[in-house]
Amino acid sequence: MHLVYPAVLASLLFCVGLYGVLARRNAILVLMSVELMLNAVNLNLVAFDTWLHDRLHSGQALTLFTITIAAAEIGIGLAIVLLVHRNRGTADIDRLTGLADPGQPLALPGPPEPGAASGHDEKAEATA
Amino acid sequence: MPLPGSGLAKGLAVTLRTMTRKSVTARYPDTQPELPPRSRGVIALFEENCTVCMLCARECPDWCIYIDSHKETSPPAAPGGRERSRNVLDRFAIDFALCMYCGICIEVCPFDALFWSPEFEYAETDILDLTHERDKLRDWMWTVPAPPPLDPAAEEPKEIAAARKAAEKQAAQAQAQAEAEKQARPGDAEGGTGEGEA
Amino acid sequence: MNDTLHVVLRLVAVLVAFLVLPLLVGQTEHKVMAHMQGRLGPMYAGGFHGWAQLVADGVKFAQKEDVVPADADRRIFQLAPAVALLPYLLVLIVIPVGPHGFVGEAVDAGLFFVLAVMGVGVLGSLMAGWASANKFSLLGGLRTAAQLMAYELPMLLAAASVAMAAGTLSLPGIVESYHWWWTLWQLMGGLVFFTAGLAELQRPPFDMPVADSEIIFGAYTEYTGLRFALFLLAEYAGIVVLCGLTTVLFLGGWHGPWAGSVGWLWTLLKTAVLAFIVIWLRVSYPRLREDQLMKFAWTVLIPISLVQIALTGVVKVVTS
Amino acid sequence: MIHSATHHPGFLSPTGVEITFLLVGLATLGAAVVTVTTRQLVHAALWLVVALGGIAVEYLLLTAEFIAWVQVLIYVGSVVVLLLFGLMLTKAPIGHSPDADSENRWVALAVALAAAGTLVWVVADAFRSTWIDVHHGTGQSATKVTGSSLFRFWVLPFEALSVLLLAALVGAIVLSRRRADVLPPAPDGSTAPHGKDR
Repeated sequence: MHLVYPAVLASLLFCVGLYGVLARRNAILVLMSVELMLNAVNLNLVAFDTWLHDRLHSGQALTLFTITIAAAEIGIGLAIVLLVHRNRGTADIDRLTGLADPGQPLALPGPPEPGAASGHDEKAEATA
Repeated sequence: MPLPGSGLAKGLAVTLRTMTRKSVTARYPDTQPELPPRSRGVIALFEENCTVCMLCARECPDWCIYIDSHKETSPPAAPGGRERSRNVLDRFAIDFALCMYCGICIEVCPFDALFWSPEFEYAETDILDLTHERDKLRDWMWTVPAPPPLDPAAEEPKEIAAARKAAEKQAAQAQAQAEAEKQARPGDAEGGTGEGEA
Repeated sequence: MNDTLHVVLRLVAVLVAFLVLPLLVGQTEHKVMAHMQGRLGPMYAGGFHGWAQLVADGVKFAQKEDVVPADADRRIFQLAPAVALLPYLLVLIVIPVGPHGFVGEAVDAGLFFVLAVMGVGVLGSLMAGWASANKFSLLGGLRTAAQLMAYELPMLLAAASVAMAAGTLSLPGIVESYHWWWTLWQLMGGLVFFTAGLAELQRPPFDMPVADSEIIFGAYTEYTGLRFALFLLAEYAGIVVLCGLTTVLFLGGWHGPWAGSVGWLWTLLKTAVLAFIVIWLRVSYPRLREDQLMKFAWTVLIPISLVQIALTGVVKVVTS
Repeated sequence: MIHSATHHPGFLSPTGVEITFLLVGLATLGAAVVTVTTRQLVHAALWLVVALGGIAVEYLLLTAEFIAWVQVLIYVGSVVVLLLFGLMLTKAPIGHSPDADSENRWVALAVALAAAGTLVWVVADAFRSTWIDVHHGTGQSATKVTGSSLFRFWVLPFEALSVLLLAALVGAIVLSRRRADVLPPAPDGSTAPHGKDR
């Protein structure tokens, strides 16, 4: 097999993930895009491992490490996202500006906050 | 102290034991059920006994008994006497779609016109057909079993006791009369019979 | 050409087993459950003791209207039963039944394949739960996900213990290196594997995701007709797969007297006994509460499986 | 490199494996693109499943069987289930979600396209004449060799990784734990249903 196929596929997947990380607003969608990027790296590792006929299969061992780290990342990432959602009523990263410079709009929890209101709407939709 | 997990094992044992036993399911349409005597299936009407007193219809908790009747007057037995009137039953119906089988109507009937019949297979596809008119109710009467025999050591029913007492009294009187006739004292016998009729 | 025919024949055989064995389990469940409750169970369909009851059920399901709720996510809602069912078919392909390659298709690292694919089946329940636009379905889906996450771990650990003992990940390889005393050695692991598998299949007493007294029927509340039947079929196929896997991993598969000629019979027999136990447990025990379930997984099953792994390692080092 | 030097299969005569790889790769890429562009949150997660499964198939084609099954087990079986769990807990609606895409999507697209162009150009230029011999060795030995190398040459990273996993586990538990004393009385009820999470 031509090495270009897996390599190009991996680069494209990585860029798709990159786009997702930059363009998405929902934190969980961002996490998904990160997964895509990690997978692109894994694909590269496996492809080069096969290409080099590494007797120790270092590429595959590294892939296993990446997968494990991804699992840990998703676990703790989701815990953070859920905590944020619980405290603020939204998982929208553009609104998580509590530590931003003054002058930026602060997202504080409370009924008049638009995030909480939209949270209500979503809930109504989800349970409708 | 019981072993840990012994409760779990006991639960398993119970179900396993039940499985080895004969199941208790009654296979009804294939085999007829063995009903106990005096089972309560449907209410039968012995309409000859009914006097249209309406007690059953009034006591019925869900008003499922319909009774129509009219009065018939018969001429007086002796000229100049009062006319006799009598209730005649026109309609007696029980709506078994409403009936809750409490049996109050049977309990309150003073003239033994209503009975429990063990018949239970009278389901219908149309709910209106569950209103049984008097002919059907009379037909159920044929399925009512005979009353159970009394316990041999039981006290005699009051009616029979009264009737027997009367009969014994009559017999005694008859005997006394016969003895009196033997002694050839006419006149006493007439008075004796007069007393007996009163 | 001959090879292709061979493979096709094997796959057809697996498909037939996939369609027949779950029905057998279902029918057994009808009858065993009934007798354990002092009933007779189905008696009419097919004549003799209602043997065709599930066929009749299938016909009934096929005749029913296929309802999709108006607010549901149509495509996901309709796709979910297939996602729930197909993984079990894939798993059934690689379970070895008898010696000398009596298996649909021997997959190297088959243990991983099996565990991986079985985990996918739960996605079907999740999709169904979310797409139904019903809060009870959603709750059922959430419970399914939580339960899967909690019980996948002890199951994997128990399976890893066997793989350590056998020194291979291939299912036929594990059975071949089996000795009778392994059953005692791996007893804890076997119990953990079986219990965790029951929980992944959402079988009673671990059936909170479909607890009818709390959330109607969980993720399957809105399903009717054939799609509902597919979910049920997936459950019974899951029982077959779980019992077959436990047989292969912990009970020695085809090992038994005259294993050379009737080995496949031994596998089927052991699987059937395990399936009976699954039904037996369902009849005997009440449903656990949701928090009890989580506690059971994290504080009982995982420590036991870790102890089992330690024991396996020690024995392995001592005997080798 | 040695293999590539000895024989040069041309671009224009792809083998069956290559065609399969290409088709699966296209499907994977398509699913990935839908994952990052769809405005329905749960659809994104399900398309992610397709993409990850496609990558698993690619691993199979690259004879990394063990990695493929681990991929399915960890990603499809656990990570996506966790993601779906998170989506359901954050009340993902059915239908389009208003907060899926950010304002700077065009910038992101430009960055991604630039990165893709650069990467593809570099990679294609570098490996233009490199071939993989995929029919080398059997899967059995690959799994075995991976295992032994993992526990012989990669033991220290492996152990470090397990510590990392433990830390992540503890961290996740600590994060999602609710302390009753610091918990504000749920102001709008929207946080109340999450009392028993995880």
